[in-house]
Formats: sequence, C-alpha cells, structure tokens
Amino acid sequence: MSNQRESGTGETTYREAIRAAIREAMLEDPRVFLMGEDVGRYGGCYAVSKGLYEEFGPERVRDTPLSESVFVGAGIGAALGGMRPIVEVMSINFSLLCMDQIVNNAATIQHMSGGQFNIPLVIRMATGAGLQLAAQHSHSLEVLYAHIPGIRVVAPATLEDARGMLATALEDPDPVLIFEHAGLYNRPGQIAADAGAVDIDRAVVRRKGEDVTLITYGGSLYKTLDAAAALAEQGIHAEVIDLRSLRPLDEATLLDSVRRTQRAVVVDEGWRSGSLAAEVMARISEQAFYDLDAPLARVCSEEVPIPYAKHMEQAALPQTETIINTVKKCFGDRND
Amino acid sequence: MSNQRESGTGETTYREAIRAAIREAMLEDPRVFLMGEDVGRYGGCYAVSKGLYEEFGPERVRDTPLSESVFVGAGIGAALGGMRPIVEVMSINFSLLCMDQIVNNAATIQHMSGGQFNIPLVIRMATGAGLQLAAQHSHSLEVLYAHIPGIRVVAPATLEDARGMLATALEDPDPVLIFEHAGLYNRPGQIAADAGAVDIDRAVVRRKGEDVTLITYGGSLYKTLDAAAALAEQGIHAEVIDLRSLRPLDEATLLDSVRRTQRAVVVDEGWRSGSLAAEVMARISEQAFYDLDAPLARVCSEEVPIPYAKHMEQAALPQTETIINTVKKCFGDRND
Amino acid sequence: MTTVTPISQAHALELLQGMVRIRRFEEKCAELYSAMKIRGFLHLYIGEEAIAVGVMQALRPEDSVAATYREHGHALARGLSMGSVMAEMYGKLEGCCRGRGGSMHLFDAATRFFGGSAIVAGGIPLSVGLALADKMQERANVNACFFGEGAAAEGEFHESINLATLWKLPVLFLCENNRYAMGTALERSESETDIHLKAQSYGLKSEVVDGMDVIAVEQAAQRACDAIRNGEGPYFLEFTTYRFRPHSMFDPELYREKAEVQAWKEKDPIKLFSQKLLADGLISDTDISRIEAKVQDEITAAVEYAEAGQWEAVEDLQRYVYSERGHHE
Amino acid sequence: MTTVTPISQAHALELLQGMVRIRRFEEKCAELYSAMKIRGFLHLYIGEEAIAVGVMQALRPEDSVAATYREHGHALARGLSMGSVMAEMYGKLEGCCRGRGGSMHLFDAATRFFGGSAIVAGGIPLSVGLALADKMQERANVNACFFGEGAAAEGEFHESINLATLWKLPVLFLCENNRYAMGTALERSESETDIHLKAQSYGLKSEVVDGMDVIAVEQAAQRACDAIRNGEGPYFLEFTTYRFRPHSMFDPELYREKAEVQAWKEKDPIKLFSQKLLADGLISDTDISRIEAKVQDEITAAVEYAEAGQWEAVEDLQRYVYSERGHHE
Ligand SMILES: Cc1ncc(C[n+]2csc(CCOP(=O)(O)OP(=O)(O)O)c2C)c(N)n1
Ligand SMILES: Cc1ncc(C[n+]2csc(CCOP(=O)(O)OP(=O)(O)O)c2C)c(N)n1
Ligand SMILES: [Mg+2]
Ligand SMILES: [Mg+2]
Repeated sequence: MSNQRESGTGETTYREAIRAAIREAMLEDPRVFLMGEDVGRYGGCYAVSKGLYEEFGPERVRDTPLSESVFVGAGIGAALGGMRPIVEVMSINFSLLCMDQIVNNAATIQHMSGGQFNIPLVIRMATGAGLQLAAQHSHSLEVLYAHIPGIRVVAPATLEDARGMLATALEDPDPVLIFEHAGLYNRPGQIAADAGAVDIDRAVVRRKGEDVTLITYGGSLYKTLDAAAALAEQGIHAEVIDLRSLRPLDEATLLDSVRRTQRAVVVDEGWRSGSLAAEVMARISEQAFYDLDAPLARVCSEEVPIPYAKHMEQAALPQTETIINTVKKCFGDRND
Repeated sequence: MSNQRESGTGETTYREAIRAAIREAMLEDPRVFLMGEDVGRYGGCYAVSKGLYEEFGPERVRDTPLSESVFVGAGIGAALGGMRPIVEVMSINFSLLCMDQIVNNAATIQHMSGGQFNIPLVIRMATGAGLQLAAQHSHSLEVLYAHIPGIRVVAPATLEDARGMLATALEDPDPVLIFEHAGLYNRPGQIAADAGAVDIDRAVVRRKGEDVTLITYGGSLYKTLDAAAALAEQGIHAEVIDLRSLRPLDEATLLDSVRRTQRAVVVDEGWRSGSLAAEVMARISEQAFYDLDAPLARVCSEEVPIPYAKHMEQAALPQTETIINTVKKCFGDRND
Repeated sequence: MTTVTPISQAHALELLQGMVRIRRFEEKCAELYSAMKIRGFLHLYIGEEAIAVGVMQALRPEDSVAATYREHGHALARGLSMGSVMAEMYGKLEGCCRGRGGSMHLFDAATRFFGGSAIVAGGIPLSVGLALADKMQERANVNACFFGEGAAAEGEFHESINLATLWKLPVLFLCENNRYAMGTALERSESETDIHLKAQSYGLKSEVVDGMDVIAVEQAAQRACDAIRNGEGPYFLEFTTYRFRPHSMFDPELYREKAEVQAWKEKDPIKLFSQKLLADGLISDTDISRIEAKVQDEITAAVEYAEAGQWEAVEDLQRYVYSERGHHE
Repeated sequence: MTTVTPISQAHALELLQGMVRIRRFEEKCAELYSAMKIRGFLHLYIGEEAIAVGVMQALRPEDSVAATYREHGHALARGLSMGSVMAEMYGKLEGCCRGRGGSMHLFDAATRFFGGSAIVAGGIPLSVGLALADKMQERANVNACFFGEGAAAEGEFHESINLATLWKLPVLFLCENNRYAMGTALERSESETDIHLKAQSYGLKSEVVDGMDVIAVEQAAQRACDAIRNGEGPYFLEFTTYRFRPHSMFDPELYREKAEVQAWKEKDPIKLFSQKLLADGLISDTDISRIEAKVQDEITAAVEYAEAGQWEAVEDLQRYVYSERGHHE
C-alpha cells in the first residue's frame, strides 16, 4: 500500500499521482529534471513535489529564483541542450511573465529553424479557481495557450490522466503544457497498479449518453458529470466528453458524439468571450451544422476577475445547476 | 491642405490619421502624453509619432528603455495618478512581455478594489503580418486580449477610425487597447475635415448585402471588401461587417445582419483555433441558430508561425480568393 | 542600547501601539483562519511590523503606497480602519474592497493605498507610474513601494529601478528582506545577496536598515522622503527583518531551522522597542497594558463589524469590471 | 599601435578575411534589399565585425551560440555558408531555415547556432538553458550569447545574469554596445551607462573591451572561455562598438549626428586592423586584394546560389510546426 502510494497507484490523490509520475520519469531517465519556484525545499506551492528534493537532490529538483521568464527560457534552452526538463510555473496567472518565452521561443524555434531544432519540454502549471485566491491567482487562461501553434496543451482531469499524461508528454518531441486544476489536487481515488502512459491526442467519453453531448475538461469535469447524473434522473441522457487535449482538439471524438446526440453544451471555466468553449462550438457549427437539433450552448465563467468572497466566486464559476439548466433549455426551446 | 494634413483630414494616410489624433489629444489635454520605445527621437518604429517629439518635447513624448513591463505598468500607475497616458508597444508580439501588467493589473485593479480605482489608459500596438517580418513580429494575437474582462479592445480598419477612435478611447475611464494593423499604415485616403470622435462600442456595416454576412476587422477588412465586390459580380450580395470593437463585441449588429442574410463567414487574421472568429461563430450559433441556412464558416490564418518567405507568408494568411471560395461553399452545400 | 530613545513619549507610544495593533490583529486573523472565517491565502506580517509602522511616519496623505500580498500591516499603518480590513478578509460588503479583494488585495482610495498585489514584483511598476504622474504634475510627493527580497530576482524589479533612476522619479523603494521567498533562502535566489548594493548599482541612493528597530526605520524613511521631496529622485531602503510565521497558512516550514526562527524572535521589534522604552523610563508597564487593552477593543470591534457585515448581492457580480460612469473626469 | 601584432600572419589573414567577408556580404545585402530581393527587416552589422570574428576564434564546435536579429556576421563567423545565409534572406528552400526564418532568424544545427532572435533579450534565457544542460551533463562547453546594450534594460537580461551567476553556469555574455538601441542612446536607456559595471554587480567576472580591435576581442574571449571551461561560471564581456549604418533599412537616423558617425568610422575595425598589419609588415597590399577577390567570389557564388534556389512548396506550409517523428530520441 505504501508502495502503491509511492507509485501513485492504489488509493491515491491527484496530487500524489502527479508526484508519482514525476518521480517515475526521473528514475527512468537521467535527462529529466524538475525546475521551478519552491519545487525543492518547500515541496512545491501545492505540495506536488514534496519529497522529491530529498530523494533526488538539488541538481535534479531545482529551486529557482522568482524569475519566470528566465527559468522557462532556461527550460527551453536545456531541452535544446539534450535535457528533458519539467518546468513548474506555480500558477497560470504568473505564466504571463514567461509567455514571451513560450510563444515567441518554445512555439516558434522549430518552425523558424526550418525544422532543425525541436524542444522536448514539459511545463506544468496550476490553473483554476475555487480556493478564494482572488483575481491574481484564480483565472483559467488555458485558451491563451491553446491558441498557439507549435505547442501542445493538455489538462488532466482524472487521477489516471494526472498519473499517465506526464510520461507521454515527456516522450513528445515538442513543448507540452500541462494544466492542473488547483481544485483537484486533493481529489482522492483509485488507480490500477498497472496504469500506464496516457494518450495525449484524444478526448475521451467519460459517460455515455444519447440525448446531448456535454463537452468539458479539467476542473469542470466533475461538475459536468454531476449534472449528467442529475439530468439522467430527469430522463435526459447526456454523453460527457473530457477534451483532455486542448491543443490539438480531438475533433473526431467530438463530432462523432454530437452527430449522434444532435445537441451540445460546452462547459469551460475560462471566461466566455474568446473561450475554448467558443472554439469547440465553432468546430461543431462548421462541421456538424446539419446534425444539430438545437442551438449550441455553453457554460463558462462570468466575465469578471474572480472575486475573493466565496459566494461571489462561486457565482462567477460554472456550477452544476447552471449546466443542468442550460442543457434543459436545449430541449425546451422551439424544436424545428 | 498642409493644414488638413496636420489635422489628419483631407488626403491623408492611416499613419497620419493616428498621428493627427495623438497630436490633437495632446493639444487639448495636458494630461495626455505618449510613452514607448523610440516614439520620440526616432519618430516611432512605424513612424506614427514622427514630429511629435519636436513639437511636444521629451516630457510629453517619452522615449523609454527597452522595458515593456515597466513602461506599461508605469502607464497604469500614471493613469491612477491622474494622467492620460498613451502607451505605444511596438508590436503585439512584444506585448507578451507586458501581458502580466495588462491582465493582472490594468484589467483587475478596478474590480479588486471594489470600484475604488479606475485606469484611464490607452495602449496602442501594431499587429498583423504581410511585411515578411517572420514569426516573432507577425502574429495577430488580439484574441488573447479580447478574452480579458476589464479592458476594452478596438481595431481601427479605416482612416476615419484610426483618426477618431483615439479620442473616444482617451475619454474612456478604463483601459483601452488599440490594435493598428501594420499593413495599413501606408493606406491613403480622404477624411472629411469635420470628422470627429468615433464610437468604440459598435460594429459597422461597411457594405450592404442580403445574401451572406462577412464579419471581419482590422487588416482583413479590405480583403473582405474585395471578396464582396467579386462575389457581387457573381450574383452573391455580401454584407460586410467591421467589428471595430473586439471587446466587447457588438452582438446586436452581428445578429441583426445574420438574421437577415442567414449565412455568415468570419474573416480573421488570427490563428484559427481559439480565434476571435470562433467567438463570433459561437455567439451566432447560440443566438441565431434557427435563422441560419448554412453552416458557419471562417477564414483565418493557417496554424503556423508566420514564415518569412513571401509566398509562404501569403499562403498562411487569409486571402481574398479564400474568402470568395469559402462564401461560395456556403451556397454550394446541401440546402435543407 | 544605552542611548536614550531620541523621541517623545507620545511618539514612542504611537509607534508601539502601531506595532502592537498589527501584531494582535494578525494573531486574531490566524485564529479566524482556523475558524474558517477567513479563507484563501493569508500571509502574516508578524515580526516585520517595525517596517510598515516606521515608514508610514514619514509619509503624508498625498503620498501613495503600494504593497504586496503580505500587506495587512501596511494597510493598518497607513490608516485603513481595522474594521474595513477585517470585513474584507471575511469577504463582506463592508470590507475595504467590498470583499472582492480579500487579504491579498486591500485597496483604499482615501489613504492612497494602491494594493495589495499578489504578483511578486508586479506592484512596483505601479509606483513608478504614480511617481511619473507626480513628476509630470509637479507634485513633491513620495510614492512608497513595498516588496520582499524575493522580488529582486524578477525582471520587473530591474526594469522599475532602472526607469525610476533614469527619470529621477519620486519612488521610495522599500525592500523587506526577511531572508526567504516562500521556502527559498536569499542565497538561493540572488547571486548578490546584498540587495541594497544591488540597488546601488543602478545609481540611486540606497541604504540597509535594521528592520527590527522601528526608530531606525522611521529615521531612514525620513531621510529618504526628504531627499525624494527635494527632487533628488528615487531612494532605496533595504530592511533586514524576519517573518516569525510560516509563509502562508499552508506552509509546513521545511526549509528553515527552528533555532533560526528562535534567534530572530529574540529580535522581536515590539519586545525590543518596549524594553528599550521601559529601560529609558519613557513609558511604564501601565502604558503597555493600556495599549494592549485599547488594541484588544479595536480588534473586538473589528471582528464584530465584520461578523455583522453583509454579503454583497450576487446580482452585483458584474459591477466594477468596467466603470459605471459614462465618462470619467 | 606601436607594438607588433602578437599573432601569426596566417591568423591575421584569417581574422581580416573574416571581417571583410561579413562587410562585403552585408554591403551586398543592402544592395539586394534595394533591389527587393531581400525583404522584411534587415539589420546590418557593418562596423561591428571585429566582435563576431574575434569571439568565434575562442569557441569550439561543441559550444553554442545565440544571437539577435543583427546576426549575419555571427552566423558567417560561426561557419554557416554564405550561400545558405543568402538563400535564407531570399526566402529560398536552400536557405539555412528553408526561407522560414529570414534575416532575423538564422539557425544552424551543424554549428550549434541557435538563432537569430528578434525579441530583444529573448535569446539570453536560451543560452542560460543550454549552459544548464552542459553543466548537468558535465560538459565543459561555452554558451555564447550576443545581445545589444539596449537589451540590458529588459527584465530578461537581469533574470538571466542572476540565474547564470547563481548557478555558475557556463554562459559567455557578450554585450555589443553600439550606443544606440534603434534611436535610443544608451544614456536615455540605462541609469548606469557602464554596462560592464552593471553586470559586475551580479558578481560575475566582467570586462569592457574595445570592440573595434579584433585582437583585443579575441584575447578577451579567450580569457573568458578559459575561465568558463575551468568551471568558474559565467563571464561578461562588453564591447564598445558602433553601427555605421542605420538601425534597419527603415531608419531615417534622426537621432544621431553625422559627425559622430564619421568619428566612429575612423575606428573602422577593418581599416584599423589592415593598417596595423600593413604597418607591422605582417601582410601586404596584395594579401588584401587577394582577400577582397576571394570574398567577392564567395559572394557572387552565394548570390547565384540564392538566385538559383527554389521556393518551398506551399503544400509544405504546415511542416515544422510540430515534429514529424512520432517520438524523438
Ligand atoms: C510572479 C509570481 N511568482 C510566484 C508567486 C508565488 N509567491 C507568492 S509569495 C512568494 C514569495 C515572495 O517572497 P518575497 O518577495 O521575499 O516576499 P515575502 O513573502 O517574504 O514577504 C511567491 C514565490 C507569485 N505570487 N507571483
Ligand atoms: C522586446 C522587444 N522590444 C522592442 C523591439 C524592437 N527593436 C528591435 S531592435 C531594437 C533595438 C535594440 O537595440 P540593442 O539591443 O542595442 O541592439 P542593436 O540593434 O543596437 O544591435 C528594438 C527596440 C524588439 N525587437 N523586441
Ligand atoms: Mg521574503
Ligand atoms: Mg545597440
């Protein structure tokens, strides 16, 4: 059991699953190292890397100064130099300080060099709200990165994905951003002892259903599943798709489902305007228009900086209730 | 005539129109000043501010060091301190270096302070491709900002808008980002001598039509108008909407048009995935679904960092031909 | 410690009370955090009170102040009412930011308190800009900007000091060097650990000051403010200090020795200052008890105020994203 | 100038040829820009050739080089063929980056030339990371990073020097101080105009070197590389220099006096060096003519190569955004 725990299988948490994945990668490949603010002695601001410093030492678990731009840039350089860095940026909100390195270097160097260089870099960041951390720590800015060609963007929602996506990301020859929802770290669960690497190309159907497709990712998955369960009791059978990969989007899985259900609602903790939800809707309206029986709809965060007060924060975020009501509206409207 | 030229009316250019607007604002309000890299002695990297340093001196036309984050942050602070700064960031591509200040400060302080403070700041940036400046100078990242509540984002496409939006933006109590397409600076044209401030809340119909709505903004407007002209000759009468304001979006104007034409194509120089085009499509599919006679479509940039070579760069960008073909497809498809 | 305290009794009491007020307030906050009345991140200033209290003595109402997420002390010392700060941390409408900001984002227009910023070093450019506005409008104000030594590694620290020095802007840079940025010790963060020297390399006046000695702090701040008001440009003060508590309520403190914490607690600014004042005969034990009692009352009232406060109506969520006036003067 | 040149004739000729090669190549580029064969932004290095040529002498194939948008000289001196650079600027498939990068983005895996970066200071962190990889893999390589003095104001300059010094990484920082960043003179950009002193404040070794003297450059680079390979950590060299041409082809040069440009042209590194070599009797006029002729041939061939090159197929547009292999070793 403690052995399983170390390997992030058996009874574990999202946090421990990520830690186990990092540990495993470091044990397997000497080129892998972890770098970021307080990943070492402090154990990681969300305690993800706790114990790794003690196990691997300061060379491979590198505490950096507060210098997001250079340590992400150094991750790019180290990848070019033959290492396999895992760079932790504490929060996607702080990642704006290193966005230049990600967008102008990590995403472009392969292309600008005519394919001579590639950058096998993994960047992990916490994202999302719900902990009352207010407007400089709570935003879900994933879509800003999902917009950028040259990088891959993934968002594990389940423990298995938290456990298994890192290995796949590290094998990828190109930069992969992994967004971990801060609200999930404590999430408990079981992982099979033989759980392995996880595909980062494909969305997955988390619940089967035939009446409507709910498309979501990351922290919103559980609210969406709850909504689907509640809807089922009311006779609406929702299929729930977890995007997992935000860039590239797995269109095939989406379209296949929507063509069957003929209705779709997208749930996304990002702000509504210019959201990833909008992109999903655009893909559907481009390619499955004639299959739709009702307008597409979405449940996103309200377009406000996330407030501190709990009731206001919750009011700003997607909620199971809102999802349920939005889905119901897809059925209640005129039906021609 | 030279007088008209100074005031940015009569026969002028997009560049001169902006310069005249800045000049007028500085003449009218002593709180207005211009700050940025090489806006002074050099005359602005795209020569927009040429002559203003000589006229207003180094206090009001401030050359800054290469320090995007602090001079944008200082613009926010100066606005809080009672000034009306116009901050020029040479290129939206470099603005990633100051995105933290824009997103985490300019956009949030009013909200975090419970409405105690507001930030009357204008930030101008060049955007867009077409000058063979390659992957670190050519991207259209407007959607990254259009996603952020707390700021306004506008994109003047015409000389009148270039001339008139600045005054409106300066009167706005909140941060306004103005995106100027680098390919438009040389654009010549006439501006009426009495042309005044321009609404920054509303999209405008640039061409009337009843068969299909083409929605665009900024540098793509002219390609879209050319496409509409060509389509007209083939019997398809396209209405062309220039969004002008990218945040907030003027939904009413869009929906009104699409409800009439029942077809829409969005043209946007941003990359396709997570584009502003996707947001426009999402709004339409949410609200005008039952009015649509064909799938929504869009013409965006290919999802590659913009290449240097001219033929490859042009292949990556939206083109009149592509717009025409995409529109035609809206009519050619099955028609149920 | 043998010299007689060079200040009046009244002023001594004011300083002492200022520090006690912050200390007791934050001790209460820790309690209320455990009671789940306060949520989110909570960063305590305990141990560093001499800095905020000392610096504020030198500032005038027209000056501006910007601080970090560890800013309860600065807010209180600057003059925000304890009730409005407490209510903010409760997330109540009566809070200084209507409950929208919380512990890390205290703002107050009346006292020109510009936050409460939770992006390390992100508040520094604001002070540079406020100073630019002062300079352009020919106001001899000081723009005080607090940040930790961890911020010194950020690009914005560099850009800000350079610009302020280059343009001779009236910024008072105040580095609270408590030796750790979360769990990262200064020597693992900066190649040059003497922050005041690092600052000096930009060509501005820079001093290092004992941040556990409220009088030393006040005097240094006064010198700095005089120079700034005099048009000499920005000034940098590094305060050596220590946080007695964990970084935030989530910190298991794996990165420092208990003995080190203990050694620093010996330098407790409140303890040292009151001992000194007692030794000098400037105050008596009764004065201290009176202060403690007064502060206790203030805290009780603040908690009552917060408890009695209202929750902002959810319908108002969309407010304060954009200004409500059509146009702003 | 009375000392005898401390190098062999062969080496002298190599250095001279290296500089002439860059000079004539770029003169041709300017011509081709006017002829619209080259487009986009074109930043000429003319006047600064001694730096790239001198520094490269000290570097080995295993070392890495990163530079800016003004990097034709560095690319050529590092060993990229003139044809592949010229073809790149033509936008041809035969270009070192298949025409995708252009003048500002020359890359070459074979010579470990990591660009060509057009975000000021944005390339510096890459060198820090390459150095980190070397250090972690225990390779005694040097990672050379060129940037202008304008970059010193950027946050990334600060963060990079701090981290490299803190971690003792094998980075060779090479600041080409040509006194202007576009139209902004150094004294309007930096509060401390002595960049090498500024760098020194981070605690790394730092020197200022006459960037118009190729031998001084080479010697300094050698000293620096020795120290770096020795495990002493990063090293900073500031080169005083001047660009004889406008910032780019769009620059009306309103910000500097003709006389100043003229005065610096007197220090032309090619002119000074050849005069010196002639005076020392190390080379003859015939040697110079031979170099000029050889370079001329190389340029002619490069232009022909570029002219004869192909346009990449538009169908290949989507390539090189992501790697083509399934997995990378
Ligand atoms: C840009 C950024 N990076 C990381 C963090 C997370 N973080 C919050 S406080 C802190 C430590 C800051 O230390 P210091 O500046 O010394 O201030 P102190 O907390 O000691 O007062 C860190 C790393 C942040 N808020 N912002
Ligand atoms: C981050 C960023 N800001 C602005 C620019 C525009 N720009 C290109 S070169 C340059 C001047 C740089 O000067 P310096 O570093 O001294 O190098 P030099 O051109 O003199 O070689 C500027 C401002 C840019 N490319 N990147
Ligand atoms: Mg600290
Ligand atoms: Mg320069």
